[in-house]
Amino acid sequence: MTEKPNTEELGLLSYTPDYGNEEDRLQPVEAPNDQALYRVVLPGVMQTGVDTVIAMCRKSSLWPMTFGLACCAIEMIGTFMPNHDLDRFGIVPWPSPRQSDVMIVSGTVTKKMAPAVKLLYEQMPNPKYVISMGACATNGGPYTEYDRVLQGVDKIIPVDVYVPGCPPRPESLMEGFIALQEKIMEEKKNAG
Amino acid sequence: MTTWPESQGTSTSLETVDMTINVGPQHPATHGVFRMVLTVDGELVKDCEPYIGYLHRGLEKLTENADYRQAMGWWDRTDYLAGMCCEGAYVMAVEKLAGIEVPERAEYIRVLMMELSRINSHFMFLGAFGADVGSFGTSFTYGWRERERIYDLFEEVAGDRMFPTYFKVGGVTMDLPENFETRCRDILSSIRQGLEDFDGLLTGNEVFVERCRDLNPVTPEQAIAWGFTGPMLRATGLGWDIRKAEPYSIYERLNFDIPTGKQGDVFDRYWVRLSEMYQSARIVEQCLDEMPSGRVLNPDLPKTLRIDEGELYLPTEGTKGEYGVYLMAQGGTNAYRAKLRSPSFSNLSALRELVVGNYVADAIVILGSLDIVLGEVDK
Amino acid sequence: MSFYDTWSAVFIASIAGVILVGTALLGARLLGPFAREPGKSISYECGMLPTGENWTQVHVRYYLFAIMFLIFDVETIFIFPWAVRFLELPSHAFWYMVFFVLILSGALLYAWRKKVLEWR
Amino acid sequence: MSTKTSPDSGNIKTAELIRTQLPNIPFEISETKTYADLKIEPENFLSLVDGLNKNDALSFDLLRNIVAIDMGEAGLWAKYHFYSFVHGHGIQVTVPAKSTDLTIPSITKTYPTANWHEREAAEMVGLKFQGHPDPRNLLLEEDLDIHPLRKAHPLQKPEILQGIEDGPPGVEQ
Repeated sequence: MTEKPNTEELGLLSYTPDYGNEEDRLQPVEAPNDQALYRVVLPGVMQTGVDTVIAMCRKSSLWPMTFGLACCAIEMIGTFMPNHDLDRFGIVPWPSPRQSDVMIVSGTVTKKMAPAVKLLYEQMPNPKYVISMGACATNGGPYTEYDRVLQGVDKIIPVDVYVPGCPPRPESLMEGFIALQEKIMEEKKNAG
Repeated sequence: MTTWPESQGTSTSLETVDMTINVGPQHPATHGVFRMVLTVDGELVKDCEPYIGYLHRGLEKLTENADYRQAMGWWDRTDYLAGMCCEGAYVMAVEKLAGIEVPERAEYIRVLMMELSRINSHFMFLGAFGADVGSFGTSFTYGWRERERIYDLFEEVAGDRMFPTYFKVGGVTMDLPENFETRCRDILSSIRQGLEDFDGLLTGNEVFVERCRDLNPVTPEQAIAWGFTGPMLRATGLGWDIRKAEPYSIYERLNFDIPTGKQGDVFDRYWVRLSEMYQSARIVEQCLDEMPSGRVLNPDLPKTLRIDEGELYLPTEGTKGEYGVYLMAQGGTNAYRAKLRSPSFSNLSALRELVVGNYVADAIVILGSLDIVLGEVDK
Repeated sequence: MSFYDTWSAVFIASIAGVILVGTALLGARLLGPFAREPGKSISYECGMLPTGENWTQVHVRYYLFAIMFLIFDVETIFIFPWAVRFLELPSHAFWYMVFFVLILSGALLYAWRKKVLEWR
Repeated sequence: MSTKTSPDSGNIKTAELIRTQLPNIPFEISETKTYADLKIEPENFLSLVDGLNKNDALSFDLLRNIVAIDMGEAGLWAKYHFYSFVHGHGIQVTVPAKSTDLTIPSITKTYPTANWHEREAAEMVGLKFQGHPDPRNLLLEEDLDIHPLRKAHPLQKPEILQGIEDGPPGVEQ
């Protein structure tokens, strides 16, 4: 077929980061399950108390990393805005992964975007959660038949809550967040 | 490599290395998954390499493998800020290709809905552009106050907020609810109130005007060479609007005027979009006054829509520029080839010429003034 | 006034400082589960791998602005205690401060005339 | 149908005007639902484009759109849409690429906006635009060598995983 023009001899600077070839670009990433130090230091009986306190603090101040891919991003912004206020749950949109707890994948994850999603997921501090918002992030949605679209973000990063809809209404994204908060309260042991 | 000027008496030449900044796919200022690599010397942008394709979802390939009417679900998700403008463009293209008549009332309802979603999309531009220039939260909340009202109106009419798929080949799916006229009029008054608020918030703000005035002026010849259409082209002074130049649907019956800027700088682009919303509100009012009664859907629609040999390119005035739909039919129920001429694609292709030579902060403002939507750039 | 009265405030302040900083650092170390992941050490470049080296020579104009800021920041440090105790001070203390501020504004004028404040 | 079919369908007048203005360029005129269509060989395509752009009776100064189509056995075609602000008329130009080398001369010199359009057409269908300054992939990854919009390119099978075991009887899993 047509051979690829290599950019060097054309004198073009190519800033494409080299994530390796196609297969290891789409390798899944496992959720880290490191244990906090206090579980080692504190005796068993006191751990549950500390766990509940920390889980309650964590669930009531979830900072999502604004990661707008496509149409769901507009509904996500709509949820942050005063009509469907997310600030009352203590959820503050935060642009950088370094200070965020939740990654809302809102939109279609294409195979060109997958390595960036993985890198952003790894750069988030532990404990971290992922909300896959919309049909596209869950299993490719209406674009699932096109071969450059990744059929669901859970192929590359572990997902905690799936929010249905295309795009999901702001209320259903809020329900997704409430489900995530309940999940944090239940699994307070390994999130510790 | 810049040297400290001799006039300071220090003759040491301090070479500085250009730094490459990656304003990457996940960045608040890129309005989606757009990436540009800026080569920066200190604060000055020396080179900008735009990369797109992070949201390439295969609109054209999927349209070729689906029925004409099924494909509308993908087409209104291209410019996801103004769902109905894209629906209207695609549906009019299919009707013209198949030669299907649309009743008068449906034409008026369509134009009304398209103009409302144009206002909707421009409110998002005002919100995001205010955030790019500096007022992070306020402009977004102002914009969203009006957007939520327009979304409520869309929801009452067609059941969904962003992609109501309210248009159908041959007309409109449902008639308007009874109280639509009163609801629409008071939403228009709140839109006008919202526009005055934005006028006061942004145009009245001296810092905003200082930052945007005389930033990156574009002459009409340059704009045409780069393929600018829509507000980007009208900002340079060339008052070309497809609703006037090549009128489709019932636009030549409505009277509205085309605001144009003077020197095509960032402030003119913002001002053209702001005053365009007043014109759209005028169009919506005219549609409400002259709305004929009658049927909203062509009665004799074929069960399966088969279009024999034929092709067409229908340009329409989308919110960002010329939203053209190219369709080729070879018989059968699927389009043989469909292509979207997306305005943001052409507006964005000239980013390097626009950005090089400005400061980094101004590069973000220029990118914001292009008002790109990645769903339509990457198709 | 015995030794402790004068210095007790300083002791309390330093102990409180140590406690606060200690709990903050220890708490983060104890409560937060730190995860060693390959991506964590890479610097954040909007989802892309960083290109080019970041330890580059930065132009001297940044240094000049930093120094100008530092001068006026230090100046405010001297003005604060003076302003707090202003009422108890004798009236001529006012002119000392005015003289001090005049010297620094002279420095500002000099910098302005040497076109340091323009951003080239 | 909208009252004034706009753009006036198959405006043959523009095509005749071009025929009179550029007599020595061989092209066939045909009609589409909206614009007249000129079919021309890649060899004298560049001269047609120069004529369209430079001739002040035509002065097509806006290149709107480039569509690359895989016509099956008829090879790969590229369709260009031009528009003139001065005269307000538009035209469509069809250029069938030779099935041997699939190259079409690039027009980025006269129309800078063609740069991205041609890159996208090249990667989507496999056309090659001769003389293009930056022939890398635009929408796909740089190292990919596939052409999704070719008819032969397959679609991806949607995976139905959840609840696959309790699906309705008779639905083949």
